[in-house]
Amino acid sequence: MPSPEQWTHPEPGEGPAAQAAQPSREQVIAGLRNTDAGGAEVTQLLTPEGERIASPQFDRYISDIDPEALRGLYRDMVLVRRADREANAMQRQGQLGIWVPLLGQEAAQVGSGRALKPQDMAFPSYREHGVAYTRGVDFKELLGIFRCTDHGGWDFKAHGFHPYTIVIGNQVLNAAGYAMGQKFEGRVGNTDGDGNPSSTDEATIVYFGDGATSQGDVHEGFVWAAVYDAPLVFFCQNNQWAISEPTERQSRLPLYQRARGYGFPGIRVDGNDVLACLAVTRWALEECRHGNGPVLIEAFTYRMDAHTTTDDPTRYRLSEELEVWKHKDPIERVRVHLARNGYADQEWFDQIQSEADAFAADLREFCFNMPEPPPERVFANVYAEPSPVLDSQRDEFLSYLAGFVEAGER
Amino acid sequence: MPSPEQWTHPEPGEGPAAQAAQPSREQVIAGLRNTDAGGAEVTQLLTPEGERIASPQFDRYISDIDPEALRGLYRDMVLVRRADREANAMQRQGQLGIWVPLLGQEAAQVGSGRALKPQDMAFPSYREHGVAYTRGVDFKELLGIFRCTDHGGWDFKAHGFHPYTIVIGNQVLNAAGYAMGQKFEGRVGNTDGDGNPSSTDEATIVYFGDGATSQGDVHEGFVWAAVYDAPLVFFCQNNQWAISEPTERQSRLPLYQRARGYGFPGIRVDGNDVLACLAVTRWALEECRHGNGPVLIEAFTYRMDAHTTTDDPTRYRLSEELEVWKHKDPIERVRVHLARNGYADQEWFDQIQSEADAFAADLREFCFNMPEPPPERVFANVYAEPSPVLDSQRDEFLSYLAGFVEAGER
Amino acid sequence: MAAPVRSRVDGEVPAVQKLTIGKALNMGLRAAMEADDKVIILGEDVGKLGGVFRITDGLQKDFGEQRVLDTPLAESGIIGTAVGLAVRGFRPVCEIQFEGFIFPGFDQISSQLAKLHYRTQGKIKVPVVVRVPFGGGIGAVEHHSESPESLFAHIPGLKVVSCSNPTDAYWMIQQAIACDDPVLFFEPKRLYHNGQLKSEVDTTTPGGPLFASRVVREGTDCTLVAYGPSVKVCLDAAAAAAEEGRSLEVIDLRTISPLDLGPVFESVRRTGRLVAVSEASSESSITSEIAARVQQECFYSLEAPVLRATGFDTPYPPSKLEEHFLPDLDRVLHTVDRAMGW
Amino acid sequence: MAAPVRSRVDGEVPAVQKLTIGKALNMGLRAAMEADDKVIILGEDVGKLGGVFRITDGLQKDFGEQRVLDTPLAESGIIGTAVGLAVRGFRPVCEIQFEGFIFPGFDQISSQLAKLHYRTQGKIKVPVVVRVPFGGGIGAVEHHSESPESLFAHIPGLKVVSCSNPTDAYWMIQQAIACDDPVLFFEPKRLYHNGQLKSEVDTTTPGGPLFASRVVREGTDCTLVAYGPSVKVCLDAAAAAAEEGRSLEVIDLRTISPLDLGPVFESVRRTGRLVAVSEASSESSITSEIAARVQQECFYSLEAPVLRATGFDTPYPPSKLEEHFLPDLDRVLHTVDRAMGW
Ligand SMILES: Cc1ncc(C[n+]2csc(CCOP(=O)(O)OP(=O)(O)O)c2C)c(N)n1
Ligand SMILES: Cc1ncc(C[n+]2csc(CCOP(=O)(O)OP(=O)(O)O)c2C)c(N)n1
Ligand SMILES: [Mg+2]
Ligand SMILES: [Mg+2]
Repeated sequence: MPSPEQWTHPEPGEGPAAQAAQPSREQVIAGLRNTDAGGAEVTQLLTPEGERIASPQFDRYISDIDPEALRGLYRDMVLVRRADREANAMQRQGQLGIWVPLLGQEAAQVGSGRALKPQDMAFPSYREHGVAYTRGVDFKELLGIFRCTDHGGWDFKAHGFHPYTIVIGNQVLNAAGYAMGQKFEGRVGNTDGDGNPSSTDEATIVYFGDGATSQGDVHEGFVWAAVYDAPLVFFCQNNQWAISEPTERQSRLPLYQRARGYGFPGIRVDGNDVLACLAVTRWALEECRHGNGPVLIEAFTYRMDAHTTTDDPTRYRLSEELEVWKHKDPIERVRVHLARNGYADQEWFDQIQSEADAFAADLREFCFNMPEPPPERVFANVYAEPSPVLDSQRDEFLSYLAGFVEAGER
Repeated sequence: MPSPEQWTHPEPGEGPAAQAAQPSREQVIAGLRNTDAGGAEVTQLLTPEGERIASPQFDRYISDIDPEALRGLYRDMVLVRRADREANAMQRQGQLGIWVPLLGQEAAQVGSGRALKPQDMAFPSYREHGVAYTRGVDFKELLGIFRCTDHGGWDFKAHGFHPYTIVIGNQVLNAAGYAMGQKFEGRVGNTDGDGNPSSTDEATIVYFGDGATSQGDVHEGFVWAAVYDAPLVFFCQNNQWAISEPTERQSRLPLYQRARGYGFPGIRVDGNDVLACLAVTRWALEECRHGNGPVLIEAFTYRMDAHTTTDDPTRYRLSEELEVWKHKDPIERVRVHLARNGYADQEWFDQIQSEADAFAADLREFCFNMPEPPPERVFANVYAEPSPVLDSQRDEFLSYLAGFVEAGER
Repeated sequence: MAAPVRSRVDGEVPAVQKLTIGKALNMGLRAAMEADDKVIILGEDVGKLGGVFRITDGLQKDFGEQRVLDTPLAESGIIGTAVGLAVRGFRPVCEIQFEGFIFPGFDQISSQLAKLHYRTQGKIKVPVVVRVPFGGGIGAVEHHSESPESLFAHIPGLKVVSCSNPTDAYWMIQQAIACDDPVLFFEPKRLYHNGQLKSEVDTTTPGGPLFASRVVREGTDCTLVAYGPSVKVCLDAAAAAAEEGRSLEVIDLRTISPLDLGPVFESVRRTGRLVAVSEASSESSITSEIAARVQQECFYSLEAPVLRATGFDTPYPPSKLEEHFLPDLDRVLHTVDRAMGW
Repeated sequence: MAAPVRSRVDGEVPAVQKLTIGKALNMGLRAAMEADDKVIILGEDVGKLGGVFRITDGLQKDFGEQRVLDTPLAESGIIGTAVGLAVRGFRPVCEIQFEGFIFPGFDQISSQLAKLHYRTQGKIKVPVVVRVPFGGGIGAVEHHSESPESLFAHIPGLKVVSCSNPTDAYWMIQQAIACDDPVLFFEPKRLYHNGQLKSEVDTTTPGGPLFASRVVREGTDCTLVAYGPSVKVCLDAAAAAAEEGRSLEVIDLRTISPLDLGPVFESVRRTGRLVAVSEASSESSITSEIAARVQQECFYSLEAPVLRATGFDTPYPPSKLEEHFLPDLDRVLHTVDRAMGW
C-alpha cells in the first residue's frame, strides 16, 4: 500500500518540502494570542494549576463527581491518550494508512462524552476517538478506518455513536434530523410520575471543528435545530487550527458567539478542563431534553499534534505555541488536583499508567493481526436490496480473479 | 407556449386547487403580528402617516433630500409600481410566461438602489425590478426573462447591475467575491487630496429574501465578507413570506440579528419607508467604502401580491393581512408628506400618473413586439471559445430544421 | 426490512379511479403515509400550499405538521436532515421544488445518502425518497426545466426511477418509499396535470416491480427506449409511424439506476435498431450508457448503431426556444429514419 | 479575450528541466501568475502550507496573501467567490483539496460557473479554473480517491481536462488559466510526485492545444483510450502486451469535455477495437459516452464492441481493496483479450 506520506514527500531532501515557508509574524501572534484569549468569557472549573474554581451556575451539574468519579475521568483521558499515541506510532510503522491524532483534546472529548446518557446519540466528525471510547466503542473498532480495511463498522445504534463523517459539516445536518426525530417521537420535555423531568428523555450531540463553522451545512444545522427546537448540542472543538489555517480565517468573532445570530445559547468552555466540559455539556443536554432546543458549546482547546499523520505543522506554526499550550494540558491539571488533594497517590498513577500500556499493547496486537478484507467486499452493501447490474459486475470480477488463482498468479 | 398556470390548475373547478387548505390560526396571528413587529427596533424616518421623524444617526445621510429630490423618489416608485402592474397584467394576457411582482417593495428597492453610486455594483435576486430601474436598466430589458426569450441581457458592467439570479442564495457568494475584488484592487478606504474619503471608492450591494437566509450560501457569504472585510452590503428584503412560508419557518430571531454571530453590524429598517432605506443604505455603503467590511440590512416590508403569477396566496394567508399592510403603503406615505407640506400639488401628482401610464403603455407596446429568438440561439454562447462537439450538434440541427423548411412544414 | 406496500382494501376509496399523474402521486403518497406512520414529507411549501405543483395537497391538513414539514429554504438542509431522520427510523420523502434546485443538496446526496449504507457495511439503512419534478416543456424561466437524472445515475448507492403514467405514479411512489435504499424519484412535471394522460388506476393491486423496465408498445422495425416525459413522445411517435406503416417498439425504462436493459436487449435482438430518447444533454448520460451497453450486448444484432434523440449539450435555453431543445415527435421520427437508413 | 500563455524567455529558469507532475504544476501556476497579475489562487491551505500536496508551494510567499488566499473552509464559498472575482476581472484558480470535497461546491459550479456566460449571451465571462486532485491508489481514507469527472462532463458550459505527464501539466494548467471558459482541471494525484514519471519539460515552447487528444503510443491491434492516471496504466499495459507480440495504440484523451474523439475514430478505423479505461464508475460516464460515439462513428469498422475497463459501480472501497477496484494493467490486458477474442 502506498503510504500517504508520498503525497507530499517525493524524494527525501528535495521536493517541495525543502521550500517550506515559515509562519508569518501575524500567525505566530495569532497563535499565542489564543493562549489567553477566552479568558473572561471562558467557563473553567479546574485551572491549569489544578485548582477547583467554584461556579454558581455549573457546580450543580457535577455534584456527583466525587474523587472516585474524578479518578475515573483521569483514567479515561490517560487511556485515550495512550491509545492515540499508540495508533500514531503504528501509523509511523506502516500499520495504519493514516492517523488523526486527538492529542490535547482529551478533556473536551471525555468530558462531553461522559455527559451523555445511554439513550443519547452522538454524531462525531473524524477525530472523536475519545468520545467513541466514552460511548463504549472499542478503540479496536476504530482502526479499520485508518488501516483502510473498512469505513467504520461498530454498532451505531447500540452505542449511540454515529459513523465518523469526513466531509466537513455533513454530520451536523444529519444530527439535526436525528434530533428532530427524537422530538417528533415525543422524547423531550416529559415528566415522570413525580413531575420531575423524565430520565428517559433524549438528546443528540454533534461534534465539529473550528474550520467546519464556515460550511453551509453547519449553518443550516443551526437554522433547522433552532426552528424545530431540536434537542441538539452543537459541540465545536475549537482546536485553533483547521489544518494550516488559524481560526481568524474563519471568523471575526469567538465562535460561540455565532449562536447569537440564531437565537439559542452559545457558551465557551475551557476545552482542556474535563470538569467544565462535563458540566457545561450536561447543562446543555438538559436544556435540550427539556425541549428548549439547541445549544452551542465552543470548547476552547488545542491540537497538540499534527492535523493528521500526513501533515507537517512546522510549515505553519511555531513550536513555541505548543509549548504554551503544554502548560494547559488537560490531563496534567487533573493529576495535580488529584495528587494535591490526596485523592490519588503515586501507586495509583503508576497503576493507571500500566493499565494504559496494556491497553495500548492490546491495541497494537489487534492491529497487527487485522485480516485483509476479501475482494467481494468491494461489492457488498452498496444497496440494501439487490441490484442486478452490480451483481453481474461482481460475478464477472470474481471469476476474473479466480482465473488468476487457477493460473497460480495471485 | 404552455402557460405555467397549467402547472397547478389542470381543469377548472376540479383538480387539486379545489382542496385548498385555509391558513392556520397560528399563521394568521404570525402574519398580523408582523404588522407591528419591528416597532422598537426598526429605523423609520417617515411614518405611514407621512410624518418625518428626526434621527440623530441617520438624518445626515439624507441632508441632500430636498423636496425636489423627494418628488424624484416618489416618481421613481410610482413608475416602478405602474410598470410592475403592467407586466403583471401582461402575464395574465399570456404575453409573459411568468411575472414576479414587487408590489409593496418599491421603497426598499428604490431607496436602496438610489443610495448607490455609479461605480458601485448591485447583485439582485429575481424580484429587484425597482433596483434595476435605479441602475438605469430599462424595464424593457427585463422582459426577455419573463417572456422567456432570453435569460437576461442588459449591459451588466455599464449599469453596475448583475444578472438576475434565481437559485436562492447563489448571488450572495458571487457578490462577496466581487466585493473582495474591489478591496484587492484598492478601491476602499482611500482619501482624496484633502484627506476626505475618496469619492471613487466602491462598494457592492446584494439583494436576497427572508427565505434565502436559511441557505448555506448566504452564511458563507457572511463568513467570507467578514473575514476579508469585503465592502458588501447584505440587503435582505424581509417581505414576510418565502412563497407560502412565513419568516418563522426560517428563524427564531429577527433576521437583522443574524449579523451578531459574525461580528458585523446588522440593522432593521422600515422597508416601506423610502427615506429610511435610502439613509440606512447610504450609511452602510459608507461603512463599506471606508474599509470596515460588511453590513446587514433587513428591510422590513411586505409582498403585497402573489409570490409570482403562478402562486395563489389565498391558500396560505388571509386577505386581512394585506389590508393591514395597505396602511403602510410605501408610496402613499410619501404622497401624503409631499401634499401636506405643500411640496407637490394635485396637478403634479396627475402629471406623474400620466407619465407612469405612458411608461407602462410604452412597455406594453414593446412587449407585444418582441421578436422570437432564432433557433441557433439555443447553441450560442455556451462557451466563450469554440467547442467542436457543440458546433457539429448545431450544424446538424440547423440542417435538420432546414429540411422542414424545404419541405414547407415549418 | 422494507415497509410493506399495502393493497388497498379498506373500501373507502374506489378501487379503480381515473387519475392524472399528479393526482395519482398525491394519492400514492397518502396511501404510503397511511400504511406507515414513519413516512414523513419534507420540503419547501409542501404543507399549507401543497407544493407548487400541489402534489402534496391536503396531506398536511390530514397528517399534521409533524408529518408534512414546511422546511426552511435550503436543500442541503432538507436532504441532510432527512438522512438523520432515516437513521432515527423514519422514512422521509423529500420534495425538491424544481430539479434545478437539487444542486445545493448534491453533497448530502452523494456523500451521505448514497454512501451511508456502504460505509456501515449495511448497518445503517437510509430509506429516503427524493422527489424531483423534472424536465421541460412548461414555458418556465431558467432552472425550472432541466433533466439532471444522469448525474445521480452515475453515483453508486442511489437508485433512480421515473414514472410516465398514472398507474406507475401511484404504485411506484409507494414502492420507492417502501424500498430500503435511497431512491431519487423523477416526476415528469409537464405531465402532472395533463388530462390526456388521465387513466384508470387500479388502487387495489400493485403494478409490477419497481426496478423493471417495460415494453409499452410492441413493434418490429425499430426500438425506442425512453423514460419519464419522453415516453409519451415515443408513444406518439410510434402511433404516427404506424400510420406510415412503420412498426416501432417502445420501452419505458422506469428504472434508470439500476438499469434494467434485459427487455431492451431482447427487443433490439428482434428489431436490430435502437433509438434512445431523453430530454437530458447527451454527453456522459443515461443514453450514453444505454448505447454503450447495447452495442456490447447486441453487437451482432445491430443493423445500425444505437442513435440518440436528446437535449443538446447546452444549458436549457430560454423556454421560447425549448421546442427546439426538446426531442419531439419529429426529431424522434427523424432519428428513426436515420437508423432505418443506415 | 483570453490571457496570453507566454513562452518563457526570461532566462531565469532553465529552458528544459526534469520535473515531476507536481512540480510542473507548481511551476506552471507560477508562470501563469507572473504572466498576468489578475491570476489569483484560492483554496484551503494553499498559502502557508502550499496545499496538502504542495502544488502551490512557495506561491503565497512570493505573490502575497492577496494573490494566494487561504480561504474559509467551504467549497461553495470558494467557487462562489471565485465566480464573483471573475466577474470583477480576475482569473481565479481554485484548489479543491480532494475531489471528494467538490460536492458542496456543486451548485455554484452547475448553476453559476457553467451558466453565467450562456445566461448573459456572452456578456460575462467566467475564466475560473477549478483544480481537482482526483483518483485513487494512494491508500487513503474515504472521499480521497474518487473520480467524479463524468459529472462535470455532463454539465454544459464547463470544460473538463486532465493531464497525465509533466509537460502537459506545465502547459495545460497555463492554457486552462488563459482560457476564457470555466475549466475543471483534474490532476492525477497519485502521480504528483512519482519519480518514474519525472521527465524533461521544455518551458519555452507551449505544447499542443489544450482541447485536443493525442496518440501517445502507436499500435495496430487494438486501441486504448484513457486520461489522467489511467494513461500510465495503459502505457504500461501496451509495453507488456508488446512483449507478447501484441501491438496496442494508446490515446491520451487530455480533454474530457469537449471530447476530441477524432484521433480515436481514426485509430479505431485502423485497429477495429477499442478499450476505454477510467477509474470512474462506468454507469453514465465518460467511457459510456466514448462507447456511444465510437459505435456510431465507426459502426462498420468495429470488429468487437467497445469494451470498458473501469472502476465498478460501487462507492470507492476501503483502500485496502482499491487494487481490485482500480483498472490495473492486468484488467486492461484482460479486457483487450476479450476484445481480441470477440
Ligand atoms: C468538505 C470538506 N472540505 C475539505 C476537507 C479536507 N479537510 C479535512 S479536515 C480539514 C480541516 C478541518 O478543520 P476543523 O474543522 O477545525 O477540524 P479539526 O481537523 O481541526 O478537528 C479539511 C480542510 C474535508 N474533509 N471536507
Ligand atoms: C435553491 C432554490 N431552492 C428553491 C427555489 C424555489 N423558490 C423560488 S423563490 C422561493 C422563495 C424565496 O423566498 P424569499 O427568499 O423570502 O424571497 P422572496 O421571493 O420572498 O422575495 C423559492 C423556494 C429556488 N429558486 N432556489
Ligand atoms: Mg480545528
Ligand atoms: Mg420573502
